[in-house]
Amino acid sequence: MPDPAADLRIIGFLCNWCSYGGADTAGVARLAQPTDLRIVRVPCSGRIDPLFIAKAFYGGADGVLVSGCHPRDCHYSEGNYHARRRLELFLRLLPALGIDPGRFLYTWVSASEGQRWQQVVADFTARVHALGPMPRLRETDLAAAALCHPAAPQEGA
Amino acid sequence: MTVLDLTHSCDMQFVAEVARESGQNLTLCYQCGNCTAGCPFTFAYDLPASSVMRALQWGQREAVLSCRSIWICATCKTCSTRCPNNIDVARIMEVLRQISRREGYAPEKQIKQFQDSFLQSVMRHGRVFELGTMMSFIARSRRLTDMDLGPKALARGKLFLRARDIRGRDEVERIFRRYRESLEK
Amino acid sequence: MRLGVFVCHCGSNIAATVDCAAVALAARAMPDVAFAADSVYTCSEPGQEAIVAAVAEHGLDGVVVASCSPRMHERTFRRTVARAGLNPYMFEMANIREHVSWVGRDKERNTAKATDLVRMAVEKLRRNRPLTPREFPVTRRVLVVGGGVAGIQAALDCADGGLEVVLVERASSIGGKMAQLDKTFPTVDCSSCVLGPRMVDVAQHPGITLHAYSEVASVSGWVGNFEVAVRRKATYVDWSKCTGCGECVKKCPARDAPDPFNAGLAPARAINIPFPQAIPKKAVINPAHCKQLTTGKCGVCAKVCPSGAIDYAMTETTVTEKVGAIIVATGYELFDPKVYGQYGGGRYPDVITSMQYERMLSASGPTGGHVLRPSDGREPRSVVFIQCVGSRDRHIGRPYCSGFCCMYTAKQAILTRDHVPGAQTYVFYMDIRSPGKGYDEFIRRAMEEYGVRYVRGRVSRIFPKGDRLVVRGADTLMAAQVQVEADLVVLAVGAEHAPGAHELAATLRVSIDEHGFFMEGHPKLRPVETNTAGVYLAGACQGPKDIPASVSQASAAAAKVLGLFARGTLASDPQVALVDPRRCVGCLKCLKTCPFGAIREEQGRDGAVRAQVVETVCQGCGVCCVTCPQGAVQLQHFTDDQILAEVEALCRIPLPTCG
Amino acid sequence: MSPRFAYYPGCSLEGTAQDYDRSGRACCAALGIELAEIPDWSCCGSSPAHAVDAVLSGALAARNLGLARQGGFGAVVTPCPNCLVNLRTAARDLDDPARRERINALLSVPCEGGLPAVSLLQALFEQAGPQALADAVVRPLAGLRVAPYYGCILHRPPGLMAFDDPENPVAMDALLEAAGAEVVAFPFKTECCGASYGVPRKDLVMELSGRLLEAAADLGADALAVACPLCQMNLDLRQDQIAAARRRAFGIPVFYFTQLLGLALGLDRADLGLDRLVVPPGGVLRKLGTEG
Ligand SMILES: Cc1cc2nc3c(=O)[nH]c(=O)nc-3n(C[C@H](O)[C@H](O)[C@H](O)COP(=O)(O)OP(=O)(O)OC[C@H]3O[C@@H](n4cnc5c(N)ncnc54)[C@H](O)[C@@H]3O)c2cc1C
Ligand SMILES: Cc1cc2nc3c(=O)[nH]c(=O)nc-3n(C[C@H](O)[C@H](O)[C@H](O)COP(=O)(O)OP(=O)(O)OC[C@H]3O[C@@H](n4cnc5c(N)ncnc54)[C@H](O)[C@@H]3O)c2cc1C
Ligand code: SF4
Ligand code: SF4
Ligand code: SF4
Ligand code: SF4
Ligand code: SF4
Ligand code: SF4
Ligand code: SF4
Ligand code: SF4
Repeated sequence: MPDPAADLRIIGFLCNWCSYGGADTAGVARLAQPTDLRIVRVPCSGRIDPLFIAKAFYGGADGVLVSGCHPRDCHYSEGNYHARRRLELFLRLLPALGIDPGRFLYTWVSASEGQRWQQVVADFTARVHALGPMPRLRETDLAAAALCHPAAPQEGA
Repeated sequence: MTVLDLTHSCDMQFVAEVARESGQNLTLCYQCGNCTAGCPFTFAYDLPASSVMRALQWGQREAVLSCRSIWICATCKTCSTRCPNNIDVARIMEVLRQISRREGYAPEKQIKQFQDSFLQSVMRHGRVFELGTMMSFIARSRRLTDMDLGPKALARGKLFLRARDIRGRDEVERIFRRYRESLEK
Repeated sequence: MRLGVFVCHCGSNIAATVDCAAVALAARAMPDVAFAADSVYTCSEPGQEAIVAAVAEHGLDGVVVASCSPRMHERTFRRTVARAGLNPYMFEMANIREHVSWVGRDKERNTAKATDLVRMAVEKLRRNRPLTPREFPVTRRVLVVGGGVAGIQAALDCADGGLEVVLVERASSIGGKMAQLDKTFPTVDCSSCVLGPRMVDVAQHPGITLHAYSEVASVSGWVGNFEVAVRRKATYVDWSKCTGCGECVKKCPARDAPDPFNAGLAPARAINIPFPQAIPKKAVINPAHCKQLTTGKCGVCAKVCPSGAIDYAMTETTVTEKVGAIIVATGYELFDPKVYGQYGGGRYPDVITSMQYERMLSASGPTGGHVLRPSDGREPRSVVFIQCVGSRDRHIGRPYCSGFCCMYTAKQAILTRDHVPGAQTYVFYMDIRSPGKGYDEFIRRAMEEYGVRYVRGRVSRIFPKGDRLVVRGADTLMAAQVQVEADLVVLAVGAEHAPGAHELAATLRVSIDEHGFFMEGHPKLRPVETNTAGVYLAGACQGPKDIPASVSQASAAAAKVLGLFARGTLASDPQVALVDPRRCVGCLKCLKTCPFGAIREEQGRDGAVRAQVVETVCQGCGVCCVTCPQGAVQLQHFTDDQILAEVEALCRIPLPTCG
Repeated sequence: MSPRFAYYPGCSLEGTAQDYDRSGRACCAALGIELAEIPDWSCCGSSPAHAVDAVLSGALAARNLGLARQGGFGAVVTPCPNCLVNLRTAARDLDDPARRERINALLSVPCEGGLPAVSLLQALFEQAGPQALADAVVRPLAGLRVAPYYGCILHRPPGLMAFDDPENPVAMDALLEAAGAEVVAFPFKTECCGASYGVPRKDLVMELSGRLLEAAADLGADALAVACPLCQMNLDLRQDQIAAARRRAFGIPVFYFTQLLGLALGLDRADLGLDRLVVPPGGVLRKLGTEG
């Protein structure tokens, strides 16, 4: 009997229109996936504050996956462009926060791409397992994480 | 015709073996018949290519391994080029031929004898010695063939009477030797 | 707060791989949970009644249902909790079917995951607040994009229902593919006799504004109030003057323009009216082929036009239309068989497409309804049809079935026998798909009464032999390689997405599937809706469809629009952003990032500038929330607190409150 | 700057197809394509090897790729389609670490990776091309009706060969046209001739090559142009056998396409090996105004 504790903590932030739908499509097609991932539904990838991700890591998440609509397909026209800009900046900051960038993935999956979703989950889960559980972060790292808030001076600078 | 007992005659291990060795997904075949339609050798086959595919899907090991078609197939790749499901049918035919040979089937004796003669020549000389291959084939098959061609070819300088070994002859022979050893392992 | 949790079995859909009772048991230990139970079919009537009863009995303030995707039943259960007397937003769903039971194989792990998802939902619900939608007025006009049979039907149904309709058609006439057809299955009645009068109705209906030779350039706004820019391409003919007399066409010396209406069977003039029944029946100049426009030397049409309609200086214009809903009916495109080199790939003149054959059969087509070989104009004695060309073929990236080609092939084979008595017809097929009413009988008639010879197998190649063509295929039922000598070969080409579908989808902010067809909201429950409120689908733009299915869907889409407009107002989604005036410092970063212009600058009584969200304009994307340095603007129902509560519910370590 | 290629003739080109070898080398030399024969090359295994085992076949071909790599070449040219398939397959396998390991286990000198291999036709088409050829033609093949026959595997499978159109190849057509010939729309350009079954199952070759000769004859072709030693042997050396089996006389000479190009380029007759053709080409040569 496998140990349920063997699942790592992977948190997914998915936009409601594309990727959440893609995950549903994968479900409807019964495309088997590892069980580690738990999904937080948000209206748009543009709603995702990098701080959510930093806090998730601080809270002990072993991996964080963000998935939104393909670049030109955003339900809200341009929310995913905002997301991309913020998250790319965030990705560059990860090492400074003491977080292996391999634990974070930002990708696009549309509502019809059930198979792609299955692949993304399988690949990312394997990647996180290869890295093992997340070492505990210090409060100072989190303070540094606050710097990656889009309203902080870095953005646009 | 007897009733084909699908419950007991379906050898799924065989299906898995062919799938693994060929790297092809056999369930993709939906029996459109394109391979049969395009194959230049269908006229000489006992099982058309699409029937080989179907029998294979049903794990009909004996029927597939003992058929002549898998030996006659010339790997012309017409089937693979046109299969709407991107199945490399020619590769499957090749794998079946290899398994069939391994397991001692040879419904097309002369084709096998010719292949053996050819490879023996390569092993001995490093390159094919055409006349030697022919002589060896005649010896194996006890069939005199193409006696009309010899003089024509000779007259035009297309045939050498003596083999010329390459320097790396031993290296080539060792390839064969190591291959045989790997089979024994 | 007192919360109730209901864990659904969905029959065995969930219960087979999730221990639902264990999830409910675990939920009972979660904070504020006053009641938790498992339930066999939560969305069924007894399932919903159990929720209503539990709310009353246990005095619940909110409900979590752990079941299928919220995309499936969130609305259903919001109505349920409303019936129980709660605010519909005091409800959360945990998706333990699509995201757990259907994708995980290990029951123990699935159960742990389902429990986590319930914990997340509970933590979020603890922070939910009642929300109330606002009413806003709608523009009771509808835009129909595409004037094929589906668009025509949708436009007429909407207009007959009392709505104003704007119909935008890319070509110079409405009618779509159906206008090109000779006769239609399964009745074999004349296509233009059926469609023609409907097209005239469109032209004459006072409620319909037709923009032909036009395209949708951009769309802004939202359900109830869209603003659409329609680009009217330059026709070089003033349509208000053109009477469609056709004098110009007769005299035009440029005779090598492409003629899409005749599927390339014959060339057209540079100035053209596509067919006699065109609506509108107006001339259009093809600027790439007109001698006047390319070389400046001609001007014949301007000289002969009795109405002085020709205008070589015309440029495109844009008109703006305000509408409350949009129906997409842009249809499909036919597969180009040139990629099949083995079928001649365009090299053999007597290998034609089904649409070319349709034009050949049509009395108004270039051959006047005579079946003649393009190569030598001879009547064929033997016609071979090949099905599934460009369909059900992964090799060329078209794995899907085009749905209508089996049927139209049977139709064309039958018509061949009518047009060329004594001609022999063959059909190579893999499967025959004829599930409609009277459809299979139709196929049988082709075989039994008309003697069409069906061969079960794909064709591998076609090659010329003398002036005939040899079609080499297989009859898999005989396990034989077969060949047929043909005078004419007709390729039953499949359907692919309409050109420009990707761009239109991006403009309308709706999704398309992997093959470029528009995505419906739900394949069973919302087949004519999209996931964008106020945008509907009709006809083959959603996937290959024959005429009966296209028309049904068009009427369904029209009914949806009529339903949407039934009351003069719509309720706005209350999941919108809200500015906390106490925290806002008036930097207006949010105003700059909002993609919908939903944020206004407001001067408060204290004179300070602050941001304010216009509730009916805000689409609830949440982009502004991440931008605000003060955390002053929050998306209701998706606040920072709520999202972080979900994250925290998953974490081993409590989250600090920094940032 | 002439590109320098490793040249892998393959066994037939030392035997029955010496005329292909000589005419091919001569054309390349005339068009500025430099070929250097791989020293001490060995047989690629041809079709019998892959009938037996993929790794054995891979190793036999890989030995030659290894030698070419040692010689510092960037690509291999081979006139024989069968060799080409084996070399290309081996090159692909050598780029896959797992398969490379299995192949190297059979080799005395391991081969660390693949090397691109192209057919002589592809080299002539891409390195020289129809225009350069047309410019160099001194004696156009005017009035000669040629049926171009590519054989089954020269362009197949398309994923592996990645050259020209697998259903309607045109490279040879273009070169022959550039040489001034009238190219017949030959419908069986890629149909199989019966391959190596001439010896063990002659009936197969009689049927398949028979169909080809009949089609060429029905189209009024003066000659066939081929790019494969096996095709040439089946159609030329066995033409009498086929004529007997099908009770129809053909008398159609079967040239290597390089022989025809060589004629147009005015190359030395001794280099073209026309005297090695079994079906006498005299009539055709007379038609060209150059006695045979
Ligand atoms: C050879 C053949 C024979 C057939 N025979 C039959 C038959 O006998 N019976 C039957 O039931 N079905 C038949 N069909 C199927 C039939 O054609 C379709 O069911 C029908 O045309 C679908 O209608 P539609 O309005 O959805 O699409 P279409 O007919 O494709 O109409 C779409 C319209 O939208 C326009 N458009 C596209 N994009 C845009 C844009 N971006 N902006 C503005 N306008 C745009 C197009 O110009 C076109 O006018 C046949 C199909 C073929 C190919
Ligand atoms: C075994 C099976 C499996 C299926 N699986 C699927 C599937 O997986 N997916 C899918 O899409 N489709 C499936 N279907 C098809 C599906 O059942 C039908 O598409 C669907 O039920 C049609 O819905 P309906 O409302 O038109 O008719 P029905 O479901 O038949 O409903 C008609 C209703 O009207 C009532 N009624 C009848 N006469 C009268 C009367 N005179 N007065 C008052 N009431 C009356 C009946 O009692 C009934 O409740 C399946 C069908 C079968 C048989
Ligand atoms: S062509 Fe492909 S799909 Fe068709 S029968 Fe052959 S193997 Fe099956
Ligand atoms: S590869 Fe074999 S089976 Fe396929 S078409 Fe050629 S001869 Fe037939
Ligand atoms: S609520 Fe969803 S999961 Fe439960 S029975 Fe209904 S459809 Fe199934
Ligand atoms: S443009 Fe003039 S000539 Fe042409 S159809 Fe219109 S009215 Fe007639
Ligand atoms: S001006 Fe152009 S459209 Fe008019 S008649 Fe001349 S070529 Fe035709
Ligand atoms: S409808 Fe018939 S012809 Fe068309 S793709 Fe489907 S099966 Fe093939
Ligand atoms: S970004 Fe925040 S602080 Fe700035 S105006 Fe908008 S709500 Fe106010
Ligand atoms: S959530 Fe914010 S950014 Fe999005 S539409 Fe509303 S106000 Fe604009």
